[in-house]
Amino acid sequence: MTDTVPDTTAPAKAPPREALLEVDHVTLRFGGVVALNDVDFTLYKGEILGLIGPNGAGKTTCFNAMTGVYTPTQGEIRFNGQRISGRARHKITQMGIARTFQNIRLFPEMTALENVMVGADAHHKTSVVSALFRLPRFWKEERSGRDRAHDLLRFVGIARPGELARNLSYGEQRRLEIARALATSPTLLCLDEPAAGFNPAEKDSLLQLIRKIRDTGITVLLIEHDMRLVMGVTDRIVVLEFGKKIAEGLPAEVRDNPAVVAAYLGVPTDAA
Amino acid sequence: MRQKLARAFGGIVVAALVFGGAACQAGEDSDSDSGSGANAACGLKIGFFGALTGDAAGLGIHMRNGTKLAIDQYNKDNADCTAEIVEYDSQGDPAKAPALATQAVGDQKVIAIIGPAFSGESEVADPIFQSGTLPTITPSATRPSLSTKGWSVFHRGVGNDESQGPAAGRYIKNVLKAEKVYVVDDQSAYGAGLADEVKKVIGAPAGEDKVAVKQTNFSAVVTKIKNSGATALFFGGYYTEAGLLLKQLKGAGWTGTMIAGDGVNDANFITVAGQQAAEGTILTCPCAPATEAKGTFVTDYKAAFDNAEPGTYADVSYDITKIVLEGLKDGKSTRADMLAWIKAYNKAGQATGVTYKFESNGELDPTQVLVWAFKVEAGKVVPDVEIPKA
Amino acid sequence: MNAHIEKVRSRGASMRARWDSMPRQVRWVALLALIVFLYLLPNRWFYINLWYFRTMESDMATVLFETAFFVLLAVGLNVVVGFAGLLDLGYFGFFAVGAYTVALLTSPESRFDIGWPWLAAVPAAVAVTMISGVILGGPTLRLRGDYLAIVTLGFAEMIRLYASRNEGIANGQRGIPQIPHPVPDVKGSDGQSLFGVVDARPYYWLTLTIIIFVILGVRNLTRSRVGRAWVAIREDEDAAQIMGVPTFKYKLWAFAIGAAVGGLSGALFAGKQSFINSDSFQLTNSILVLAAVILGGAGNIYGAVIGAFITWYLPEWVRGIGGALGLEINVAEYRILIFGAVLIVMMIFRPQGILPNRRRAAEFADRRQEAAPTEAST
Amino acid sequence: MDFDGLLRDFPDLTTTGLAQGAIYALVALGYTLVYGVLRLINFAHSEVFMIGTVAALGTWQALGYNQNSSVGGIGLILLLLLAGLAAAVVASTLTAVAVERVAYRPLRRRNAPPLAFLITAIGASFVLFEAVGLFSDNLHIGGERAPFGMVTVIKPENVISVGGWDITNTQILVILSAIGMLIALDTFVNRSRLGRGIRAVAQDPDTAALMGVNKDRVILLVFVIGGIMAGAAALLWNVAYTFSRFDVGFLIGLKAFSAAVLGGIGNLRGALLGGLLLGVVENYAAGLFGGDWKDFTGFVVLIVLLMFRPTGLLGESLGRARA
Repeated sequence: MTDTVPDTTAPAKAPPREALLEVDHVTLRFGGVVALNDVDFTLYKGEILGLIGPNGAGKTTCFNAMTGVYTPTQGEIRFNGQRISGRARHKITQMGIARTFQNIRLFPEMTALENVMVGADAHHKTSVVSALFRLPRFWKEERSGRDRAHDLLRFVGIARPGELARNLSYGEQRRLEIARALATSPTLLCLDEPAAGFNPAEKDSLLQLIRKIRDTGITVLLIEHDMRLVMGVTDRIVVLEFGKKIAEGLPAEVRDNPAVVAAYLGVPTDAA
Repeated sequence: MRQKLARAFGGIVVAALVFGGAACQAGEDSDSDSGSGANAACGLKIGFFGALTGDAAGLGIHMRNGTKLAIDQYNKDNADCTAEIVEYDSQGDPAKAPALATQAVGDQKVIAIIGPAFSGESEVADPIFQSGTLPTITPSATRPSLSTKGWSVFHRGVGNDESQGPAAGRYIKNVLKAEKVYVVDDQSAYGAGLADEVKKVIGAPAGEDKVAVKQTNFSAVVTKIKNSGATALFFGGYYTEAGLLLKQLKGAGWTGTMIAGDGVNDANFITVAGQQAAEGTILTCPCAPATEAKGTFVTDYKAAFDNAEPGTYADVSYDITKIVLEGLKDGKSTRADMLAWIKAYNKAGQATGVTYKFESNGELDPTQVLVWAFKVEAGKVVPDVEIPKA
Repeated sequence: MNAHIEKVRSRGASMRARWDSMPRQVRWVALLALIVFLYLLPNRWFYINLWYFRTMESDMATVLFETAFFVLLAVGLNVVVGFAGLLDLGYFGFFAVGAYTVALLTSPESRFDIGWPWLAAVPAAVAVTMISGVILGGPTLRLRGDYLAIVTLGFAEMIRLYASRNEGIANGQRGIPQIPHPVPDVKGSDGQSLFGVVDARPYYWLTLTIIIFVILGVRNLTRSRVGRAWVAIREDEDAAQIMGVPTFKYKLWAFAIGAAVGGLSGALFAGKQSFINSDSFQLTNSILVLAAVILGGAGNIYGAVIGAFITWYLPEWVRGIGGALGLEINVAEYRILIFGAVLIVMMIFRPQGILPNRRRAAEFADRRQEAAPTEAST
Repeated sequence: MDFDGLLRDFPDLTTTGLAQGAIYALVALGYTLVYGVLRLINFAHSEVFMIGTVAALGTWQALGYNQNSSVGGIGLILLLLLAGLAAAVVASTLTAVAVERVAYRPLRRRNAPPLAFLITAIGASFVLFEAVGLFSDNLHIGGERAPFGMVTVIKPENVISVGGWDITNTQILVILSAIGMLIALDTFVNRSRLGRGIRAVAQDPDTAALMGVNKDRVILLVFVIGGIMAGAAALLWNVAYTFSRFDVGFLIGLKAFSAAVLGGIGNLRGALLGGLLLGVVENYAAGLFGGDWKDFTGFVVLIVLLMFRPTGLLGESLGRARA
């Protein structure tokens, strides 16, 4: 449903690829604090983009602006050529942007399956009346939503769909968030530090999962601290520092960029 | 440790309930065949229907006490053939009334009801009493329309709003000769009813306002009364709000006279207002002064209830309970007989001095309704003057 | 202490597991037996055998009817508080709106004096309460939880304060008499109208039937997209919205549905009572319904039913306990004190309520599939 | 509508409204403090206030002063005020602490959901006011469920009279005391070490615990302060209105809670502002529309204000505003 015509107004300097999300010279101020300063980059369909930077660089702020939580003070963010800011957040989700949270925000008293079904409901049309009287549409959507939720749980590797979310292990909760986000049928999946608190083995399987997601045709935006993970999975990387973009390019380029080395790699990596 | 105790306690309670329940069953069975005496009807129950808990309990408890006193005295004199009080605590809430009224109707031993105390609950409960032909005498529900609904079981032991209100108005106009009168009511059916009747008599008041039952801060209305220059205030409502309003008025320097109805004619009024503030307040009551009729009621009441002053309608409850008790003494053991007894009754009550003679619609015979004005003097309510009929 | 609670909890859990694992037929039979029991309950020949469970000093059938409309209220409020997590402290306001709508439309003594039959006024009452829910909810549902609490409380108080005015259309404490009983044409065996003054049983049966339908409806909703949206909002409103839930719309629905059920309950009350005045809509009642829902277990329909049953029936039952135990003291006077203490003790021992809300979406389909992925994932 | 009356009575309505509002504010502080720290509407706080009024009244009666006594001499007045204050503060504080211990702490230990606290609070409230209602005659403060009259400690007298504007000594006492107590409390919370602990727990209980703040002690402290403020409010109430009853807390509690929300719940200065504002607005409404619209208008103002300022007049400052 978000199959809009490819954006023809994409910046000229862009490679001949289809832009999915454009962050167009965005500045964001909170009172006197400048959280984002003229940040400008583009996300292309089918890629995995890493957004990195030291603590407080504005990664999550940028991320929140991209998912519609904050409205930019200047500049704008376009998704498939449509402005994001000013739309209700659930509309943005229906446009095809899904996200996970840095600090897990599942619905703890719902089962794993129900958590995912909430995501799947984003595109359902069952009204209160048809739910009340169990009209055919209810059954159809309920069944398809349930099947889809089971598929997604299997996809991310959660074996207990009937378990309450709060009883799942930490790793399962992180993966459940991804499944829930995928259930909204996004074209863009934004992952906010999905590997936080993971051990190396878990990180590896997460890496596999992110690739698998990309292989289904979903564009992925990844915010991550763990450089190994970022370098291993992303196609391109954008680096922020103090709310400004200081570098953009292929992982190898970014790694060798002296500004990045100074700003980011010089800083001891986060304990997380 | 604690949970053990709790569990043990729970166990005891449950066991007590089980055995208590069983015992009660047994008790009920043996009770039922203890039969009637020679002349008097024995072992029957008189229901008291009114608020004993909740917001309105302050009024209800005194009426219950009046009824209880009458029954206790009867039982002392007739130890071999007693009557019993059953309390139906409606909390003054019409919503609670049907279950209790239906229960009373279903209990054949209940021969008459003293109550329902308020007009609202009467609207709901009286049709139920009517269907069980269970006679009622209310000591305090004064809404005039209650007697127009064709309930043969309905009797009212006091004059309704239409007797007391105009009398209070006449007192203000003819005795006090107050020029500027402020009228305040508490928006209750009783208070507003009285205030409306008063306004009809005195004409346009200097000002009027409304307060709410349970209101405690009357600063706004105090300001208005004070600045209106009124020399008299009629308050339609009950004693607590009256006492508070008067005290705050006097505190603000108002020097006029308050006139209020029998809902304020309660010892608690002086408690709330304090002697100094209450001094000179005029209280009307569709009853005769104690010195003329009350006999030993006040002293008996105080002796029975921890030296408490009998509150509003305690005397009425006492007297109308006596009507029923006399019927029992006379052997009226069925509701129909009791109803006929009440309808034919014609005697003066000991506590109120009112002659209880009911018209066919259940109203007190209007010629019997006397309205007296009382005055607060040195912390006591003393008779002032009988207010002549129009 | 805590170990004990864990034990209680696990006992509850194992009982539930046992119930869940029973064959479907057994569960249906048990449920059916319960429903039959409930329909039989107000008959004197039946409840007289329940010795100490029945009410001693108030009419059992009437108390059951009152309990039933209170249960209906709790089921409605449970949608708002239990499922959608919206703290509504003024739910009784909707009850009042429903009751007054019926009274105004039906009573010949109301200011409108249009004299509709009760049955026609019920849908109108439900519609009016639903609309009032939307009018109240529209501007205020964007407020955060605790602010919503005071707004709803204020709403209920405003309704009551307005109803207390003698000049208002609600007639104040003088009230509105002569509200017709439901369906006067349906006659009982004695030729009198089935819905009469004294016998509360028909009203109870009617209310019980309505409760069953409302529970079925609410259950359908909660086991659908709508219910998932409500619970998601309750658990984390921001996350729910980001997952595509139109939160405001569903909160408004919850509010409107809750209001409609409250109005329905009020309409039943007015039809039985045939007289209503401002005394019946005290703020305490709103708080009692809320207590019922939380006591039973917010978010669990059957919890709300049990909580409401306890909240209404227990004080009525306590009335008669003094006599039943042969005690001299008048227990009835202490019943509110006792009820308050019971609330504290219950919440300390079962903070989640008597029947904690369980997300029971683990229905058969899930259980079937639960085994499958383990094979698949290896 | 009575505009002329409102204009005529405007000065008096203002001062009496402020005096009433000052008492709302002191009670509101209890709601706001507990809310700021625990995110909990302490429904039993109205009863904490009520117990304070009853305790002061009982003390005065024990000293031999009842509603019919007249009090003269500054020394006696001070004695009665101090004795009443001590009794009210001690009783209110003990009640507040008891409520915390019996109704809240066990639930906190069990990580009960917030709604459970609401219910125990309601339960505690029922128990407290029913107990006073039922046993007041045994306590020799008045009949069962009866209203309690009491001694007029300070006879109201006009001390300032400008034109038609009379201000009485009791009004000045009530308003100044309330403002004084608020300033003291504000200073305490913002300046002292214990106050920092309160703010720390209000902002982030978990971090505060990590930083060595004893959460249980802070919570206890908050209930103690709330109790002291309610006790002080109870004394002022007794002085200004010379009346109590077992259910007197209910309405004041409702108003005080509204005032706390109006000012921004969790915000101490907001409680004062909200209280005073509610007091005068109600009085103006009573003057303009009549007494039957007094409470109604109070709620209308509250609801309308919340629509435009969803976190109250001054916002929430004790704790951070939640997202």
